[in-house]
Amino acid sequence: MSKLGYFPGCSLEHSALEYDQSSRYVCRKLGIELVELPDWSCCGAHAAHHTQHKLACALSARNLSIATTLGLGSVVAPCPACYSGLKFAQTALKNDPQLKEKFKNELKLDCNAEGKVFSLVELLSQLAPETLKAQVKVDLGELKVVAYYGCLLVRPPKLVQFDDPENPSSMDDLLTAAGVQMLPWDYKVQCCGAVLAVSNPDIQLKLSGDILQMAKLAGAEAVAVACPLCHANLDLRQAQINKYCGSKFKLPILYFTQVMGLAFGASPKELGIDKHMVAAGPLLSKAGINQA
Amino acid sequence: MKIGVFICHCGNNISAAVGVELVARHALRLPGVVCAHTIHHACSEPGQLLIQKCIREKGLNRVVIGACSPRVHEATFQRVLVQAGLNPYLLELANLREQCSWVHEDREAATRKAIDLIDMAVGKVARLQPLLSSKVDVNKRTLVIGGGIAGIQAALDVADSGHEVVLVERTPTIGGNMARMDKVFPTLDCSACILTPKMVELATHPNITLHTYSEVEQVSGFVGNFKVQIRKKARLVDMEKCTGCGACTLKCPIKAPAEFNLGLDKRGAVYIPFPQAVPHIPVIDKSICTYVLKKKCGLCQKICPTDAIAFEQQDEVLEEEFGAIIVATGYELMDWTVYGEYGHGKYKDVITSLQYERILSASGPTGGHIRRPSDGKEPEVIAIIACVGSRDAAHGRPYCSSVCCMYSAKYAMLTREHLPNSRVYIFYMDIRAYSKMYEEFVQRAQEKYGANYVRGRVSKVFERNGRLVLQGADTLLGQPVELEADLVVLAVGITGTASTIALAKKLNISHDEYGFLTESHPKLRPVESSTPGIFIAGACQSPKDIPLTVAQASSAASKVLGLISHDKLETSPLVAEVNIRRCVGCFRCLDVCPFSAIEEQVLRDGSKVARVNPALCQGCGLCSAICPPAAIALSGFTDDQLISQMEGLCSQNPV
Amino acid sequence: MSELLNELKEKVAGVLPKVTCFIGYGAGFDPLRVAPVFIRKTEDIDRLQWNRFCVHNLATYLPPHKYPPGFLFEADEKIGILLKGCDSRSVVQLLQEGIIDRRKLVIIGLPCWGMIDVTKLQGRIDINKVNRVELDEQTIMVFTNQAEVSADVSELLYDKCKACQHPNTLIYDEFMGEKRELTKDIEPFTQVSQLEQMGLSARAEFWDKQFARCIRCKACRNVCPLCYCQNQCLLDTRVPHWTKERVDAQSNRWFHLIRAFHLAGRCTDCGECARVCPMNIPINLLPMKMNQELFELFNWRAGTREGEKPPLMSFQLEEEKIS
Amino acid sequence: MQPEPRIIGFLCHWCSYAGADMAGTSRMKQPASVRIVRLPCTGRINPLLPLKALMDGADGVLISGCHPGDCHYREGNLYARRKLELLHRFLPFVGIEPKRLRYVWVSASEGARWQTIVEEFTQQVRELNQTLEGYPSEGGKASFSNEDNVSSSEDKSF
Repeated sequence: MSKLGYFPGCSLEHSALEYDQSSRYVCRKLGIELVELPDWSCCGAHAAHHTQHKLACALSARNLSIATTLGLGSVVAPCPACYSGLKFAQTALKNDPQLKEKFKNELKLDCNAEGKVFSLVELLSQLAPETLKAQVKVDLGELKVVAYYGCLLVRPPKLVQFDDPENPSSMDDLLTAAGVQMLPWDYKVQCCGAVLAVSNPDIQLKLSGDILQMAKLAGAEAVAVACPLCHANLDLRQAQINKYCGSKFKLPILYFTQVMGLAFGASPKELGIDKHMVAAGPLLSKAGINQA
Repeated sequence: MKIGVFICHCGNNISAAVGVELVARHALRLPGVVCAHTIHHACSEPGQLLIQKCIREKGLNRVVIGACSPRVHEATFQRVLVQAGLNPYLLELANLREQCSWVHEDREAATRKAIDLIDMAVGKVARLQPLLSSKVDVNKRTLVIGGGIAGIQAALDVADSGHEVVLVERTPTIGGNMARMDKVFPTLDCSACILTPKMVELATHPNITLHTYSEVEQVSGFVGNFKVQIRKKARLVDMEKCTGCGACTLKCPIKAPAEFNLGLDKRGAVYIPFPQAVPHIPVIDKSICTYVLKKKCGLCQKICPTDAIAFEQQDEVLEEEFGAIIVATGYELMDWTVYGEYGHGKYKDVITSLQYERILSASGPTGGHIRRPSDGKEPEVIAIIACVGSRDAAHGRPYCSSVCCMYSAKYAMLTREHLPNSRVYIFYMDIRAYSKMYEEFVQRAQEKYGANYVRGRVSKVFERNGRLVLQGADTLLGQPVELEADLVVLAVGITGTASTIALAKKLNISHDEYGFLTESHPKLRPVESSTPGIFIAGACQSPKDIPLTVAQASSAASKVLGLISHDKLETSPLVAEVNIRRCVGCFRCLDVCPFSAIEEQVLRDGSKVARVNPALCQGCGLCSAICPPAAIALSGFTDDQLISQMEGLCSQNPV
Repeated sequence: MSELLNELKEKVAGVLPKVTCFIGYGAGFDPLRVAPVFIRKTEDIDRLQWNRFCVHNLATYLPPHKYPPGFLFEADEKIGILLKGCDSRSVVQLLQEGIIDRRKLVIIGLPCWGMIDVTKLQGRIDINKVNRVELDEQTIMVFTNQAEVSADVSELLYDKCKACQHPNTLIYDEFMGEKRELTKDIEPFTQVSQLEQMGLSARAEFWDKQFARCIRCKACRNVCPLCYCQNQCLLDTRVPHWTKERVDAQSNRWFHLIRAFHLAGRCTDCGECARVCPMNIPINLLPMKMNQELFELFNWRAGTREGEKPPLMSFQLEEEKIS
Repeated sequence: MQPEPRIIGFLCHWCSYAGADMAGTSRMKQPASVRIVRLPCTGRINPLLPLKALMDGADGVLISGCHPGDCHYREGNLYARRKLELLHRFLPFVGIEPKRLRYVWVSASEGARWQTIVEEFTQQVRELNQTLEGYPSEGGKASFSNEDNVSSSEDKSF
């Protein structure tokens, strides 16, 4: 597990650069060597998924096959959509030897079906809490955070087979180990509206607004997320949400890796916290974190 | 050996595709065959008479009939043989219709096959032996397992006909789940009012012996002659001395969740499950009583006016014999806490349907006032979610629980009667109100009682500002809906019980993956189990409501009466038989027999051989397939008969 | 070897008061052969032998069904027996089948390094005129009046010994010597695999030729410790009429197939049937093939685990390896 | 033209025999190849029965019982499955083509399934007959009519 393939996906190269930065930081600290898959291609996102089963499989199979060629057993994808795509392809190939054979012969894709596809949350959950605790340098005990899992991290349960699909706790456990006060709440897996932000923004704004509202009610000062799209909907569009819902949220949305990074002693800048739309500055000051 | 072969035209059903005359001519050449005829309709009266005439005139001692499937007319033709004075088991049928003329178009090929089938039948019939049924005595006593409404009804029906019944109930009282209910659909009569008289009638019936707080430990024997061990668990209360005054239950300082009220309130370590319990005698919970555990307290003993507390009491095992057994072990609700979307059980005000029955009940923990468990307040908005653990393959419950639609409507009515200002919402998938007065009942709930029916599943229940929020979809409006409620009642699906499965193993009857007992035939033998003499009634067979349960219980009782009306039972002779001279006593047969029909028998020289109990043997033949020296043979399907049947085919030349 | 023999004699002297008879190996008709001995008196203990020729599976004398009472033993006799690892599998299987009573049995176990198949010397020397043998761990010297030959012991081992899986007695009351560790994994079914390299029809032809030579002496059956049906054997009866006494390739094949199926899941691969066959037909391969399949299907190896239910007498609703 | 192969079917009374009857009542046409021996249960099948059929010259043996879990006798077919799987794997070792033996599960309602199975298996056996591959006796043969097999007429003298 110390060395595995890393599939950043498109978001982590651009809009969610800070997720990439913080993920690499946390993994480095924990002794996990991430080998970025050379020449990785698009996971197909939900465009491929909605178009054709085989196409969606083939796109992800290509990335898995790169890992296999490099002799990397397992692959981690921080973005839940990428993770879902890879896991879906791997499961399809495992269950359908004919498809596997077809890919091998026609597309020259040779995927090792034995290795595991991890989401970053799942990967870090394999570590003993003591390993995490050993890295903690900064006390974040004052920080009250809710963990927001979104849809694809723990679902569909038959595919993912990780954590409770209705009331997950893995991210909470990770951040608790990092010393953060995690609050219980009921919107852990509620829909954020996802890409409806583009086609039907009113639906997304309502759904994301509900999530922020519940987080506020729970007493959260920040929301930890593990998905670039969730982050965009909750952070980038928070001003629009306020306008649409008539609310006044100023709730910082942080990647869970950023929160862990802070606990491990990284500066907010190193973790790209300054890149967010909702400023985390006041919160960090309150928690006593030097923002230099 | 004088074999007669009869080939049926079956109108032209067979002769259209098979050259029946050719087949008959061929049959005449076979060894042992003394006559071969074709008949237009072998099963008709002239056909039957012709066969009988041949048997008598030609002195036939074996008969082959090439006609339809033995599944259709084997019994008919067996009767023909009996009428002609032949043993009915000296008959072999060749299936020339269903498995030949109806499925083949090429006349030559069909005829060739028909000839083969006759060859095989003649080969086999030559080896058949006359078989006689044996007779066994029938014990007239009946055991009923389970004291819910099904068991009570069945026991009363059998006992009323003048036969002795023993009823065994696992819990300290009879009454079952029905005793928990408040009012019951579709007439909304009070459950206790119709059930408790029956409970009392049962307890006082001269033909019925009641063992509560007892379990069936071991069952052996067979139809007409079951031997059953019943464990009477120690109640620690002397049933002879106790007057049921209940003083002990008031004094007991220990508290535990009350099973009868499904944990909504507490009971003592010594308790009477509910006020109308039968027998109305307390029981001491040995797992929590401090006197039992540490020899401290003993308050109940001190207070008892009749000195009935008996800490020294021990379990007692009774051995009884019965002719028939009725299993009526009922159901339980599935464990709904697997539903994370409804909070895994963490919200106090998300309750099950049975818990709501107790809340509605005048004898329940709230005295019949609807108060929610968390803070005891009257709820304003009550939401009922149907099909929780029913029709849900994702949670391994694909079947319908068959009563939730109806009791959901009932809850709407009762709730509105109790709390006229309340609002009731029912989230449903479909409404299944199929029985007499049921659809009208649901209509009444909607029209007269203003129940709000929302078609759609609830995807999430969570707490917000101290109220429960239900999110879901109204699939008729095509919109997501959100409802704030004070109390959520889950119509939790019905499942078979683990204790029924354990009992099924003891009884050697089959059950399905959900713990429901399997009937012998889903349409034609609905109350017979897979083992003769054991019958099933009520919700242990499948989810069902009270009217159906009672009907099934009476049906099981009538089946029992049919059985015990005979003094002797005739058993099928198509059973396994041991040739004790050839048996070497390896007892592999005993190991594989699914019906425990094989036992050890010690011969005079001290050697042990197998013996088949013909009353238990069902004639599957597993034993004869595994016996190395072929000492055990299944009558009608012996090795020699099958070899001969195959050789009948393999050794003959095709035409 | 001689130390083990001395220890054996001591152990038997200790066991003999507890049993009425001890079954072991004694001298045979020449130095290359041993024969089973039944020791009932202390003075006979010196007749015991233990060397590299003790191939016989003595377990075959145990099933009371196999011999009528009084023929070998009375019904209630307690018996002592010397068992090699492979032979002890037969005893475990017999115990599993409930045919023998463990309480009436005292087992002396030992490690075995493999037995010498004297027929493998055939051609190099006349094995029926041997008058002296010199044997150490590695080499064997065999002498007749005219000739002498020396050979490597490891080459002369029985095929079953070369594929030995259980060098130490599996169940015993007393164990002599130090247990032998197997140094490497050995494929137990090599003999079967060799035959399977042939094509289907070649194999049919192979067996046709083999079975054509069978003279139906039934020595294979009589020596088998698990063929205990005695005179009730299916191969001897006409009711039901599964077989004929006629001796031809087809009937012989049928005869051996019936035996193979009767041993399915029970045969403990002791190889005695093939050893005693006067026509040298490798009949042990038929049950061995069954064993191979049963091992693959159900991880079953007869006589290696006490108390386990044999695969053909049990089932699972969902079979792991049968679709 | 080759004569139609002769296949012996061993069917349990409760499911598969009823399924074959159902194919008949639904007039589902099939090759006239299978001769059915009715048994109470596939559990009754001693592996020697199908083996003898093959040795005596049947072109194929088709065995069918209730689906696992549906046995009328609860578990007969589950024992049978193990025995038949072993037989199937054993056949090639003595030079008998294992494709001449097939065991299936057909319920009383699966007339159409029975029809398909008969068609498929007959075709499979026809193809084997063309190559004369894997006959139990030397040299193979086209039909067992001229076979001097184990069962001779002496069995028939009653």
